[in-house]
Amino acid sequence: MGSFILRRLAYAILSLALLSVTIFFFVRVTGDPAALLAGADASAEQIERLRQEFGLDRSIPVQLVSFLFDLVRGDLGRSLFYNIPVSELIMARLPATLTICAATFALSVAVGVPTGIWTAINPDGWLDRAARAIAMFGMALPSFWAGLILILVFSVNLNWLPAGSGRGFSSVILPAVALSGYFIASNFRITRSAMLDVLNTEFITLTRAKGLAERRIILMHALRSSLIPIVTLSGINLALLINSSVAVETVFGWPGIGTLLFDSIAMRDFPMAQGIVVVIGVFIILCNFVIDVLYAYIDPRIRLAA
Amino acid sequence: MSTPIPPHSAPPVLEVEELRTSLGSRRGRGNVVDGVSFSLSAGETLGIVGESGSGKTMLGMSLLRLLPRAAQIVSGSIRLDGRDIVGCTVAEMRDIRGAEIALIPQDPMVSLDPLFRVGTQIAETLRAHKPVAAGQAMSEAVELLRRVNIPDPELRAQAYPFEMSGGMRQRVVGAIGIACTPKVLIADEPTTALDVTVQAQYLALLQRLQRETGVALIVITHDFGVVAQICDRVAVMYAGRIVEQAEVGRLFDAPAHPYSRALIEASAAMANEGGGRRFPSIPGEPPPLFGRGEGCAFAPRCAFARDRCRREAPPQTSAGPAGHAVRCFYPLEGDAR
Amino acid sequence: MTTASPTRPLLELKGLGRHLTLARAPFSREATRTVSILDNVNLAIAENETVGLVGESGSGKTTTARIILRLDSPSSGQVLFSGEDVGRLDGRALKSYRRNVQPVFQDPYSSLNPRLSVATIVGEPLFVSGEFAKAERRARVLQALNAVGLQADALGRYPHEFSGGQRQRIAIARALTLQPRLLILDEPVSALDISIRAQVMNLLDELQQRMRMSYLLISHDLDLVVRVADRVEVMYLGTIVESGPTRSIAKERRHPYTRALFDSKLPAHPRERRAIAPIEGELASPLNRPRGCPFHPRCAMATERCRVEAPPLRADAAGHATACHMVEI
Amino acid sequence: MFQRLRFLPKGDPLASPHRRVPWFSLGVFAMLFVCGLFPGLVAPMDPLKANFLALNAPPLTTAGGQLYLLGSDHLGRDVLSRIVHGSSIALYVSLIAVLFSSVIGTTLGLLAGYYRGWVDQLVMRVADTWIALPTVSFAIFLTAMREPGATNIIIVMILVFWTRYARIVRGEVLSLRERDFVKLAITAGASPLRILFVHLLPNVINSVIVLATLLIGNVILSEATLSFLGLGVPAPHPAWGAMLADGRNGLMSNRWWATVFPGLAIILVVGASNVAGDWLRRRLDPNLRNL
Repeated sequence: MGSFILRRLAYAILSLALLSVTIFFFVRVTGDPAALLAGADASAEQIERLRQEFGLDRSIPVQLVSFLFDLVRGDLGRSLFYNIPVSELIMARLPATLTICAATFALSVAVGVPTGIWTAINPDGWLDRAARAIAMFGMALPSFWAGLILILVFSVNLNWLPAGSGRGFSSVILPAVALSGYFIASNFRITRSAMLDVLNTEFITLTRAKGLAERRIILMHALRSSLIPIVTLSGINLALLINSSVAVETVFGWPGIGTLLFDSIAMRDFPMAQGIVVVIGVFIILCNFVIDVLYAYIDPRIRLAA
Repeated sequence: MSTPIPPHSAPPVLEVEELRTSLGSRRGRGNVVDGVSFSLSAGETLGIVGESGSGKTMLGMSLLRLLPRAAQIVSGSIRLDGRDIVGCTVAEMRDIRGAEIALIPQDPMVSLDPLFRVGTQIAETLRAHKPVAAGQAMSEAVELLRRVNIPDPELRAQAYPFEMSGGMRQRVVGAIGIACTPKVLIADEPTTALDVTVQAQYLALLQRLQRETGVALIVITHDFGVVAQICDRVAVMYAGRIVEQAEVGRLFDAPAHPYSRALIEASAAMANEGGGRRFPSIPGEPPPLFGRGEGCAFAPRCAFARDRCRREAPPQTSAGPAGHAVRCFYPLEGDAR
Repeated sequence: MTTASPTRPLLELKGLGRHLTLARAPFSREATRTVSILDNVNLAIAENETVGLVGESGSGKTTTARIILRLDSPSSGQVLFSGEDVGRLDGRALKSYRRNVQPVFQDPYSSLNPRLSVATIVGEPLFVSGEFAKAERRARVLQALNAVGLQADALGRYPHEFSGGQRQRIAIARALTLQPRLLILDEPVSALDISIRAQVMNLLDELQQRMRMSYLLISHDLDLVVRVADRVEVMYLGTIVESGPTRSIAKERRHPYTRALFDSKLPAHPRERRAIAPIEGELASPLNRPRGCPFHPRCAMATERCRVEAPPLRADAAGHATACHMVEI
Repeated sequence: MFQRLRFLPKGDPLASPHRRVPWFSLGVFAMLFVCGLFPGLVAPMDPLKANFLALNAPPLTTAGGQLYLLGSDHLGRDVLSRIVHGSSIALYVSLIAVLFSSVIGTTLGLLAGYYRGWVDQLVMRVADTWIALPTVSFAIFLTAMREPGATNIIIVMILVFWTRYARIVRGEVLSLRERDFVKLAITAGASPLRILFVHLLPNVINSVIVLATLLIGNVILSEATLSFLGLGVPAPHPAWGAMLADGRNGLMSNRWWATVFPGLAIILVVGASNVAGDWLRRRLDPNLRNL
């Protein structure tokens, strides 16, 4: 088990390195970092000064090493607009984003997984048909549009829930619901199909031939095998969750890193945009590492055979 | 070696009558098991032989009432100790499976849950049918592993399936089969997944377990060698029907159905070291499930078929000594060789 | 049956060995291990001869076939075809080797590309060789299909329209198109039903007589090999433990493993039913290959010597060879 | 992460006993193509022409002799015509992104699966990193360095989505190359090129088609998100996401049509892509893993 986790950790670090290098070259291929740092209406002189100040006149390998070194120390540079370290800004905004992401995740698992299990046991019943139709709709639903419609119905017309942030739990509800449409549908579909797959395997036939109680067959044997694809999809969906949260945060004026990223464009605050993208990448890679550890926990073949 | 029990000397534990199982698909509906009848006494071994698509596996799953969703029993009865289990509720069936009728599945490599320890998978069978504590069930599981010749059973009970060889997994599945000392044990293709030298070991183990428990054994196989080695009686299946059933020696000596005879000749020739170069073979291919015609399903491949065979399906008739029955209008007589 | 000709054999394996180095997984505490899959395998096939290779899983029979077909390369030893080292062939010489040696594999479902028509599948060796015009390719494909009992209407159809037995016929037709001199038959009938098995074996026999091909028949089925082959090679854990004319092997069964194989045979008739005296122990795998004689942990006759020293394969005057310390030559 | 492919279910997620052709979804696709290629023929009015006599007209209003079927926006532009013209950009972005990513991803997946070894390691390590990139955040980052426009989202989509193809194709090739027909092709003397393109490609192409169909919806959704954030094609050219954003202010005073209808257009097209993809998967490739 130890060696498996160490190996996955090494892969995660490799992915992080690759990601940083990608971003580094992205910036240098698409534009002039000095010009970006100086802002839109800087003079050629200012740009040249910045180039020296930030060491952008050094050779590319040297710049890469110092870029990576800064990242390892957690130094993401200074925001041009706020003039404080980007990392401080991000740390201040991160909890808000994590709150709605966590709420969305909880909601999508709590609704999607049980529905998937139930419909896999009773395929082609009315609930199955209804759930599949709704899931098709959910998979196509743009979350920012769902957010607008929720505001229209529940804030503007019914006046039940706040359309903005800052009112504790009640203000989390609408953004989380708007975000979770897709993820509930996605969790439902993967659970249903994974369960159907497992229920067709021969080892489930043997559990039935042994005369085990249906509860035990479903919840112990079938669900445990199905957890692996469910967890896998959660990892892939993470990127989608972050995508959607940027737009949903702006709809609800939610003070997370999504709005921060959005604002950084309007303010031409290049270091901030870069810092946020790096943090998002790190977050996703870390989550995927956690998923790897979960695999090892669920499946002895991964735990012991590695 | 098991002592051959003459048919019907003891009251049968299992009586199957006119069992019919149909399977539906996009292309239509067909009977995968078509009017099958047989009975089986305690300690007796019945071989069900057939080629792929003959319905032998579906027959086994019908007896356990573990059919895939698209298939269902449409008529007939399965009486276990006199009680018709075709009419049993889902909950009643759950109590019967594993405890009274048990299964040893075909492929031990995929029949154990990869995520659970082997000991747990045996113990849970015991706990499903008997009021035993977890610890007690585990030590009984270890005992069962010892009975199926697994070395170091205490250690092996803690192993996961992927840590065991195919032969060992086959024995674990066997241990699950006999865990609750069932009345009927269905072994589906017990040897196909095994290497030659291990096959013989495993058949010997099955026979020993049968002797110890007095279980009635149904062996589903395509291999006449398995039949010759361990069965008391044989039923030959073709296209969902039992075309012939007889005491094992009788079937090998005087097969009455042209299909059984051709099959026995073909497999005997394979096993015969001398003999000419040519193997006796059966022309053509088995019929598809959907769109089987009116008459005898074997007629298109049969050297002896006449017009009547193509028009109507032959009923089951007696072919000599007690227990030898055949579905053929023109049964063969005399020695197979 | 033909007897092996005294002249140079068509195909010869000389001291063939194949080792695998199991890469150590990063961060794993296990040491790197070398696993021996084949160890000093010698074998010869004469013109128009059928040699049977029998063994259980892990015996290395499939690896041997892969090396002959140049799908794998040996760690030591050579494959000689008409006296030429197959491992060194390239260009035209390799092409000509490929057309002379063709395989038929076990699984008729995996042998045929489901997306290609029968005409393309059977015609591929001809097409790839680049030496035949379209009309001639078609004629040869038809000829090969007829030889295996299929008609011209099969040409435009796809594999899924055929049954297992018919697919195996198509696979054989494909192997025949270039008129090879040697067919490597890797479990050619084990996936088929009994009634179809006989059909395919009869077809192979007929083709051999007509086209004067040599066969290497690889199978776990002792009965089949003994029935069909002129010579038999018995393999266990990567080595040949017994080798010789079929008749002599079937009669004498000198090696304890050969004997065990014969003793494990299931009876052809219930009257031959016997108390099976199965050999003890688990089937070993190449991963935990025992030292000394590979068979000693399961052998009733094993002595101290068998545990330390691997017995060499020693032949008697009639060409019947055995690798066992306990067998007097 | 690529090893995980084998953990995903093989089954058909929404298997249904009926294999009806989804005419409705295919019809929506056809509409998308017709509208996207010839918006001028379909749209009743000029999408850019403001009409100050018909500001914020509710659906079914007639003004100046013209019927505003789906109402008009805050500049009096016809919502229906803008939706029709907005399909051009959706179609353009999704076709280009899907085409390039499928060609790149399929080729790299074929090579990685067939040659394995370091080629495989290289391709899959890079794919592992890039598959985890959130497209929208990365496109925003790109916009911070370049001018806003559809090209940004296309670049990011290709960078991210080729990995999907590469992973699926590689996984299939890994199992296909163990099939006997590949060995037979080698023993017939076939070149690697022939094996890759005659034997392997036809066996993975169905999965590629299914994935492409499913991804069209995904690309359209991402494009809409970006244009909603104001980072898509510049105004006044109509894009569905931007129309939604424009309609936001009206929403507070209950002028819902300028927001609701473009949203429905997105749902319709993305939903059609999902339904058609599922249907194709069922028809072409019941074993395609659920990605």
